[in-house]
Amino acid sequence: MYLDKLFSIEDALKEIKSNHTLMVGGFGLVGSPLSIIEHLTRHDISGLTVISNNVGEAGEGLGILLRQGKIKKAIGSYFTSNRDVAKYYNEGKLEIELLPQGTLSEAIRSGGAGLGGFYTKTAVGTDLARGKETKEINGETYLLQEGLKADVAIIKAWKADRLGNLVYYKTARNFNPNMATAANYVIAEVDEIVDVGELDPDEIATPHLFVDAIVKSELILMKDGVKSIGK
Amino acid sequence: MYLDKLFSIEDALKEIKSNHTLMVGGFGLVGSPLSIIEHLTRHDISGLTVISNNVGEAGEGLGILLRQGKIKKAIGSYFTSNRDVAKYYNEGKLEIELLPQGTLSEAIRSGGAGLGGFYTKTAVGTDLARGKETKEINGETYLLQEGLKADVAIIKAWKADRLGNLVYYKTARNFNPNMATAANYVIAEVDEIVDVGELDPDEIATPHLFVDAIVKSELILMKDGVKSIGK
Amino acid sequence: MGNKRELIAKRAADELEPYSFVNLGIGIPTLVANYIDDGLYTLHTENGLLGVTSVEEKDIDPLIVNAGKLPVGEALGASYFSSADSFAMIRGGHIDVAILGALQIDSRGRIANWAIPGKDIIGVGGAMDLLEGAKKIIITTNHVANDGRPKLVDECTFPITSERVAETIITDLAVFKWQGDNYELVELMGDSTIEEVQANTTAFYTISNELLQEGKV
Amino acid sequence: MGNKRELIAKRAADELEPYSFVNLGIGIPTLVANYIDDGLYTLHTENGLLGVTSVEEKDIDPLIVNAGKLPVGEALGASYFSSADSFAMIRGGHIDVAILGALQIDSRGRIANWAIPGKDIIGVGGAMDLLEGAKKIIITTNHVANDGRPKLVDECTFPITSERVAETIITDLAVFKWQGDNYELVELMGDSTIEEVQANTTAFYTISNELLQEGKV
Repeated sequence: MYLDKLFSIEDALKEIKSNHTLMVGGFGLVGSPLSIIEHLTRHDISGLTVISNNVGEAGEGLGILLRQGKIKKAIGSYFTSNRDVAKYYNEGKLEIELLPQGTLSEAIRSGGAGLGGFYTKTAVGTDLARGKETKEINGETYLLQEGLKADVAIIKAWKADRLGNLVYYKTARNFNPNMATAANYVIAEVDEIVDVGELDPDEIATPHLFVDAIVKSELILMKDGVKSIGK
Repeated sequence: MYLDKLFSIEDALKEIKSNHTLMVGGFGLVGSPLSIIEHLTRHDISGLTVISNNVGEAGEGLGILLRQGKIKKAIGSYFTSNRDVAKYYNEGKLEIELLPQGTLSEAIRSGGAGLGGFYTKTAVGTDLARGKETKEINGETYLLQEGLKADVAIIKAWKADRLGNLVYYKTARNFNPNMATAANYVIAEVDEIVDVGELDPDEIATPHLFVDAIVKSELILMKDGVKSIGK
Repeated sequence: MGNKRELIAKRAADELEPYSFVNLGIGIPTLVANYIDDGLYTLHTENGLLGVTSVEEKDIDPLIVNAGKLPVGEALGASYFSSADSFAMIRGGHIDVAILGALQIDSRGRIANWAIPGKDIIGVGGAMDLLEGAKKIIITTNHVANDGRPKLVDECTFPITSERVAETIITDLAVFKWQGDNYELVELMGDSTIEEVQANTTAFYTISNELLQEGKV
Repeated sequence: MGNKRELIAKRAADELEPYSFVNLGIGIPTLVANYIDDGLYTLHTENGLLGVTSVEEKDIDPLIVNAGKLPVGEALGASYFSSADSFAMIRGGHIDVAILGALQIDSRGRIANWAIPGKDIIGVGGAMDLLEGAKKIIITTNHVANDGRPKLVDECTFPITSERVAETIITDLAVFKWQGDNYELVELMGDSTIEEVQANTTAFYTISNELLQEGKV
């Protein structure tokens, strides 16, 4: 009687189009939707703006999309570990918007919460405050950060029920619940799908109204690297 | 080896002083720290600014503190159901700051998150926008709401471990987790205290760093009203 | 009287798209729940529950209430969240429809439903957030106030709740839809007549071609 | 070299008040964990865990990592949360101490620890938020850079991380405390001498009366 949101990765990916703004969950590879990203590398899509803490690693995860020339702009907090990012940036092939990590995650939350933006003290007086409006509030200087939104978010969760309620696993949670709120279309890659009613209503981290499609993981992060778990 | 945060209500109340700003959790009586409020009625404290969705009901909960003349100002979203509020306000005995409910809870979250404030479209063009700064962001008008903070928050949770980690029960959650983040001293009234390690780390709604004192409920809301459960 | 309210609620239920997320206000909107299929719609209450159902007296849990502080039940697949998270859902555009009551509706599509000057109503609750954030607004109300005065007026004399236009108005006499610049009368309720609507409405509105062609004017 | 780093970490651990909430940065700060008692301090990592412990190789869970993306363990009473919630804790003043590394520290108490002009470091991570939000900042660093140049300089030539002053600086040579207007040299580390400190520091600082009285100058 309910809308079944379980899709194949390929079917869900039809929502991602060239020139889209894409939010991608994960802190490095931890909590990153590795299977969806892997499928994306096989698609002829370009001009993406990617909002993600990192751009994967060099030649790994989102790093592959970068090498394929699919990413036009990256908005995130830490690109140092993927050396390609600096290379592409220096060659003028990639635009970068660097935000403090807390400003990044708060901007995503803010976009999802229908706010125009917020005032933070973080980065005031630094190079990352360039071009940002500032304001005195109760004698202290804050800078304005506008909310971020995306066309599509691809996120990773641990378990979903078929309605799309999600729970996360340990530090694989990170940006995922925030991104789930801030995109027009949300695809959640999950390791396990359970019956509706199995997740405790007090423990659901992402209520199903935020989620448009659930897909099953094909790749997972193990102690010794990323492994395929078949379909 | 850890700091035991379990206090008697009377001991925890020593942190509340005249002229304090006090956050009080609950939506009506649901999820309200009824036992702490009851003890507060016996203390000689005045000039309180209370941040709470309602001011209890006439002669119930916070409504008693109002009748005792302890409340100088109320910041909340819905005072209609306690008729005393309008009476005290009309007689000039009570200041009122009325905020839309979403602006109220977001302002509390914002205060707890160290933000100066946020831009919301809610209330733009209405009487509740009076005196508020507005700003155009991406062609739309938003108004600025500053964050709210308190000296002390008194909240209600379902279970706590002795470190102060909290989980909430159903719609008794409401403002409580937000208020837990926004006060200098946080007292959580709980129905059940469990051993450290019993609460699943992925399901803790309020991590213990937010909580200063845990007290045990003496009054709880039953189907047929508020009942004493003894000590 | 009860019958009229039920009629309005039933008509409002017909407006809902399957699988939508719906917030019901206090009063007539609450009755809409009686006319929708639990599996097809998900009800949200802004105090922090997605997946509201009705509850039988014997199953009442005093800690599960809706925004009107009335006991409700928990649907299969329901979830609970904080007030800040709940209003993030609302303002963020994640609620498809809010069905609300109104004291006045004016020619510009604006609603007044939170305060009456001179009356001791000091409360706004979630009304402004819902009017701002829900993708679609349906107003359900008696066509005239208790004192017989029109509720659809040229300009609200009560404080407005939002500058945002309410897309659909359903009263015991008629259904109006906002057409970009003004309301259009698109339907007569029960056996009401255009004359009745005209006599009890001071707001500007147009009449749909369909109604004109049906010769109801 | 390792010994110097351990010495700095051990000294930083002595600065911590029992029961405090501590965030450890990458590098020397991470080593501080080896010198504190799990039960007395609670470690926070900004990617979303309160209650970090060390983990043995056999118990590694690849989905439990710290901000340096290194495997960590989960303490009794730990909790996980989203990035937005984690930085709300930080900015909201709920973290008592952040122990961080630095590229430069200047006479005004400002830290540079996120970027080197001309080098391909395009990342800031949580450094600015921690410097802004933590109640107290302890900087642990080698006294001079790898090329032998002073790290404590009159004015940062690298981009600063915050305008906020770092209260305590612990190097392999000395400990400095901010005194409202400037740093004061309060302690010599190991067998270092005032002369060594002077030769390797271009930042302005005063010397504590205690050290002066001890005749170390």
